[in-house]
Amino acid sequence: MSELTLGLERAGLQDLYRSLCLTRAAEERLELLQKQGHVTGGLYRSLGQEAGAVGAAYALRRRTDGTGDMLCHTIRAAGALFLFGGELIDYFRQYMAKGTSPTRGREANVHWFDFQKGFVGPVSPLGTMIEIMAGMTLSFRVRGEDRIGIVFYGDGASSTGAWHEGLNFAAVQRCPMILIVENNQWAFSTPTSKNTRVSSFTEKGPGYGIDAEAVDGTDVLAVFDAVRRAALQVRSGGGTHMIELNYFRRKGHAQHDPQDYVDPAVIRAWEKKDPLDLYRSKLLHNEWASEDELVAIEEETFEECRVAAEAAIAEPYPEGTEAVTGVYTDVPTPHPWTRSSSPDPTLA
Amino acid sequence: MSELTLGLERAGLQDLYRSLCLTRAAEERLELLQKQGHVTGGLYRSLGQEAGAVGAAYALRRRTDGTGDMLCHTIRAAGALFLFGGELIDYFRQYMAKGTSPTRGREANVHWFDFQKGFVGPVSPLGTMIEIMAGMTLSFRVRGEDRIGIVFYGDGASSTGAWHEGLNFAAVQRCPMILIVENNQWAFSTPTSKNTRVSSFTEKGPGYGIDAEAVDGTDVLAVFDAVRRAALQVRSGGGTHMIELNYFRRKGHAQHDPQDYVDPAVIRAWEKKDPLDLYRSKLLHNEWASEDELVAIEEETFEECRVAAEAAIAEPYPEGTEAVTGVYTDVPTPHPWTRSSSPDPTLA
Amino acid sequence: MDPETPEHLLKTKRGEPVTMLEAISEALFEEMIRDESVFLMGEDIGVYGGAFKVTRDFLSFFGENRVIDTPIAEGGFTGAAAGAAHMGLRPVVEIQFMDFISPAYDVITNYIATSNYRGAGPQPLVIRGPVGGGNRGGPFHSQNVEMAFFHTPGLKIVYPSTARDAKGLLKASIRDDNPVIFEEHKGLYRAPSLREVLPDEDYVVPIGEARIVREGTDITIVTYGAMVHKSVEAAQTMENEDGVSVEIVDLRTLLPLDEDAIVESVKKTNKLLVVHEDTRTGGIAGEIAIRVSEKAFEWLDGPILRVTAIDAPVPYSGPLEDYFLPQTEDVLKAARYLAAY
Amino acid sequence: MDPETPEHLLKTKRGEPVTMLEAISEALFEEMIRDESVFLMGEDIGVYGGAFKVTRDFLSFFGENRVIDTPIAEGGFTGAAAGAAHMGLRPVVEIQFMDFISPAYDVITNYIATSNYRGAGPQPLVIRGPVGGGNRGGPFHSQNVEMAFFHTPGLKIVYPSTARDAKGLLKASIRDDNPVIFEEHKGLYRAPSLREVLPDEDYVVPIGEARIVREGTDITIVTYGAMVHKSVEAAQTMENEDGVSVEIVDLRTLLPLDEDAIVESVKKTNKLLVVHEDTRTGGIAGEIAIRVSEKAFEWLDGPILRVTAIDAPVPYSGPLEDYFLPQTEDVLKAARYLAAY
Ligand SMILES: Cc1ncc(C[n+]2csc(CCOP(=O)(O)OP(=O)(O)O)c2C)c(N)n1
Ligand SMILES: Cc1ncc(C[n+]2csc(CCOP(=O)(O)OP(=O)(O)O)c2C)c(N)n1
Ligand SMILES: [Mg+2]
Ligand SMILES: [Mg+2]
Repeated sequence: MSELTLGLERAGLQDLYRSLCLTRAAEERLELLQKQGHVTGGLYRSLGQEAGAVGAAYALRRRTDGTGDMLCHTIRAAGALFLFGGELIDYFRQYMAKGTSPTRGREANVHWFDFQKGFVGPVSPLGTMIEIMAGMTLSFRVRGEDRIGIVFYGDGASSTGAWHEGLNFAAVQRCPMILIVENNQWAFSTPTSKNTRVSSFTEKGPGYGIDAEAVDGTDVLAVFDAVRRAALQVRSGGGTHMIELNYFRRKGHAQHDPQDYVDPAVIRAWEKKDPLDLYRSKLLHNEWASEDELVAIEEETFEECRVAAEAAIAEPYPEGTEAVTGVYTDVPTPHPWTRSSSPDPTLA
Repeated sequence: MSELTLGLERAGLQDLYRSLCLTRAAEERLELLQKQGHVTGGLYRSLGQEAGAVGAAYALRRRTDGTGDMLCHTIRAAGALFLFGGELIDYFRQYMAKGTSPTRGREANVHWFDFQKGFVGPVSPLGTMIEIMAGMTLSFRVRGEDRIGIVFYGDGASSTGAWHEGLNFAAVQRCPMILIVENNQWAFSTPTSKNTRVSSFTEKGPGYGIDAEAVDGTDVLAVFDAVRRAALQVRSGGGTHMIELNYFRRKGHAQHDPQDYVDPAVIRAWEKKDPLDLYRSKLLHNEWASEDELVAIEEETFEECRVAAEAAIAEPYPEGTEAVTGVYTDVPTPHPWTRSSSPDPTLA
Repeated sequence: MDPETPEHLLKTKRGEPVTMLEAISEALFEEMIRDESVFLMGEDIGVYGGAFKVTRDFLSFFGENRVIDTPIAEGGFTGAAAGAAHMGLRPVVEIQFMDFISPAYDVITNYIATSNYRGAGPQPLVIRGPVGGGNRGGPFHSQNVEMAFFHTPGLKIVYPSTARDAKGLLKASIRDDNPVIFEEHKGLYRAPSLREVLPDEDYVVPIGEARIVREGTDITIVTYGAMVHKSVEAAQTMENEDGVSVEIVDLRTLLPLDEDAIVESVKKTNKLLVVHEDTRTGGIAGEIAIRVSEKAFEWLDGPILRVTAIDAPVPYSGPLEDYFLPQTEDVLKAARYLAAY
Repeated sequence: MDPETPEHLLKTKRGEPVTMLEAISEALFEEMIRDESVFLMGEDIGVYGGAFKVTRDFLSFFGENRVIDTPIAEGGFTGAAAGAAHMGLRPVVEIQFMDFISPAYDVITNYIATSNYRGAGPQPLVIRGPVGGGNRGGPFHSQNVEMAFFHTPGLKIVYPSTARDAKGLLKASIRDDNPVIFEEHKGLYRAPSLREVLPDEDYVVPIGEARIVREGTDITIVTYGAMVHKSVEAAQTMENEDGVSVEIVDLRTLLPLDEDAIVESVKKTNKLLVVHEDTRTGGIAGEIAIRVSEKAFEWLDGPILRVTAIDAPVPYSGPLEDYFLPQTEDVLKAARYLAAY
């Protein structure tokens, strides 16, 4: 096969479309599951932002033996998970808090991990994961491994001290790390202008002495290209890098947020910049895929999600007593004596 | 009298020299006191940096009735304290941990406060005071007062999350605040290059959407002028501002640090940029002061320090039992029952 | 023309019952009316009215200078609150979920708590927000934060269990010249059983005074927050089924601790069970135990016991969280053990 | 050619006595030799060798990749340590003064402590640094930090009182797969009375095991860190002047607490005094008290008492700090009261 654009062949170009479709299908499936009462806790959409995670993840070295690049996603970057080998069913298990989920029901939604496959789930406190990824990539640098790390965060997270301390540490230590700023123009109900006075996050790059560029986050090929170029530079010792993705959060912060603080006209305008639609047209227009191929991808990803979700539904929740395991690697956590059959606390 | 330069008359120009001399004399007196065993805890010098604090403080509205500008100094900005009405004797009392000191012996060195006079002592954790000053100046903005605040911090403090969170908050909220970066090229034994990759802190301004400029921190008039202009802008609603002072820490981090990690040649080179010497020559050269006037100032400030220090020496340390007062404004802290005459803990 | 008071903030005026959440909103609203220096800061508290809608419609009523949407910087805006408090304002800071108070740990413990002692003057500010488990929030939306601050002299910590107390204690906190951490259990926010008609007057509930929820003679349960209600359930069962009389002390304020109320109750019942939702090791039960040991050892007719969450992060999945949290039957079992001792 | 081991790190090899500080340096050095994945991060630990010179000459020996001078960002570099630990390194982080651990409170309690539980795997890292008062360091250079972390499941906390324990416990901490907070009392660092000849072999002192400093029959003192030595002084006086036999338990590890050792001692002496340098309310004495109450109530012949610092920030001036800190005569008075009870 031959390269069509950006080093990608037909299969690769269609892979990207598959990933976009899978992301959207998985989230739409989740909404259905939530209506049916299968989802524990909040539900978050990446509608309109799918191309960011997909394009970026696709540009990295994805391996499953713990020797590839590392990626830390966010709630709006679920697509990256699947590209890094995260199983669809695990995605649903996580949202359903099943005992079979990667975190055995201890943690929510996309907060899961597979260091062999190379992905790192975030914790909730914003900013932290930049510190973590700085350390992961520091280890690559000091050991002379040619691996890199990429960490996603929203625009709002940039206000945190952790964001600053982590990014500055990485910059000074020349950690092979790329920070992706998912600038979707909102942090919950707060517009970006109330989190920062800059109009583009690229203005923050020079303050850390690192390169920064902005990309249209609805254009999966543009994202892929930008991250690919940055990865090349970072991998060859170029130090830390920042890429801002520009797009819009087309749903509320979470399912429970009607987003009535956003002008509906603006949302409608952004619907025209739907990353799936845009890329679909491009694939057809350039004849990188046929209508049939695309329909097949759409149907397959829909079906994969349906099947995975059904399977996850059938699985058990964890046993309550599981709650005590694994706090330490060695020290056991006691069960409450009031749950034991013994009436005596001293025997617990 | 008539203006000679930068809106300053002869008296003002000599005032600046007096402040420089006072700063240096006070610190040299401290060194003497320490050798004599009168100083509790560490001793810090601002040698070579005196013009930063003096020039900046002189450009502000200094009042003693709680309606003026606010200033938060650092250990290397003691000169600002005196200009803001801080008493020389209190400075010595603080270092000697006397019961008569402004903090009644609870806190060290320049960590003291007078909100009426408009100065705020720092706490040790670096970065914090930007958050505090952001809030102080926020209160000016929301109440429509035309006061401003100025906060000093070293180059190393810029790595802290508090620095970022405080500065970003101020920038977004358009707090009338000026951040002075005391870039003395070292943070303890760590060169600036290990705290940040930028060569000038002014590169950080745009990342916060604020104006930033750099000034020769050994030139008291240049500092005065820069802060005066910035203050004008900030006071009239221009938002937050950053000024970097460039100079060199010519002594160790504290008295106990022999600074053997610094090339002696570099220190010697900076001795030629002594802010007192430079300004003294300028005063004479421009005939803003006569040699006799300057000698008088030098002798007076030396003598003031001697007298204040002597007085402070004679004063008592606090009573140990004082340690329990003032933790809360209302709830009393109990004395240890083991110090009471009662043998019974239940009676304590 | 002044804007009109939003309807939903007039329930007490109209003699209608309010939830704990509404009681908190009323307290904030009335204090902001009473005292111009009171203002609010926090994430999404403006247009959105806060993640739990505690400050719904406050922005349009009070304007942008008194209801400030902040960047996501708990340390930064809590520190800014401290600075504003120095300048005569009385800030009330909302932490969206109290779990996210941790980035402000430094400024709270080192700056704010020590301010008066260091001679920098009082810090009249309140840091409030939702705490507690049972909502399937997982490790970062379910924490109780009292023990992060209980060991810091200079702070006060308040944790109400009823709508009435929440309103009265929040008012007291706002008027207090010391920094107050104010914990609101999100499981109680809208609990229908907690709806009550509040006095239509400006009342405060004093900080530092525990409340005897029910009197009893056989055993004392010291507790607070959501566990008050589980303890009452257990006590009722004990009364009905065992004929045992349980006294329940609701601490309401954790710091300073109302040692007198605890000791007095223990001297009456001679048995003490501490119940807290927070995890076990290093929980407040320890401090209560040693205070009672110091002051009422001779009165104890049995071990001081505790019912608490297990020593783990708060797990997400229902069965795990239910096992993690102390339940009514745990209280019952421990209280029965102690009563029979 | 490999650089030579610096002279001052060979004292034990040469059979010379070492201070606690030297013992700590030796532990770090030997662990870095033993295991390539061990590396150091912190402020001024490189050329300067650390504020207290614990890592003097390490940089020239191990190079820049294993001795990393960090920006002033305790949260950032502690978080980075966590990330490096995920990737198979074993970071030892120095906090210049442990008071400055507070900016890392968020990442330690929320990320590091919960990592294994959340399924992100173990976090083999050590966070170490100087703590404690008596040095006229004032409120921000004198704190004990154990109670900031004692309530966080997933962490271990170690606090040695002798050179031998410091070396053995630090080695154990570095080899532990769980995150360890390691507190070094700066008043003990160079105390001549603590100099001792250490075994010239690779020994570890296991985490979680208390040490009986002296056996006794009449009263138990549970303590740790600098207070071990004040307690021993008081015990000696009691023995000489009162004929009272005091058993002293040095906890060494605070989390997990060696409950068995405490309970066993109390069952023997029937009296318990807890002595800690940290402030009173919310100090570790509470947890110890309730554990003993739970497990050995029937054995207690007197109230559990405590001798601690007062509830205040650490004041700067000599007389204030001396009054603030628990002193030998305080231990003596409390122990005598208890012995006579
Ligand atoms: C330290 C911290 N404070 C508050 C929160 C609550 N919170 C969760 S997501 C969010 C908004 C995040 O906005 P942004 O970073 O722009 O990400 P987006 O949701 O837009 O993708 C907030 C405030 C948090 N997770 N962490
Ligand atoms: C959060 C925090 N970490 C560490 C320290 C210890 N410390 C005190 S001063 C200092 C160096 C400060 O350097 P810089 O900000 O450049 O100020 P300078 O001393 O050069 O004026 C350090 C690391 C501290 N005070 N606060
Ligand atoms: Mg966003
Ligand atoms: Mg500096």
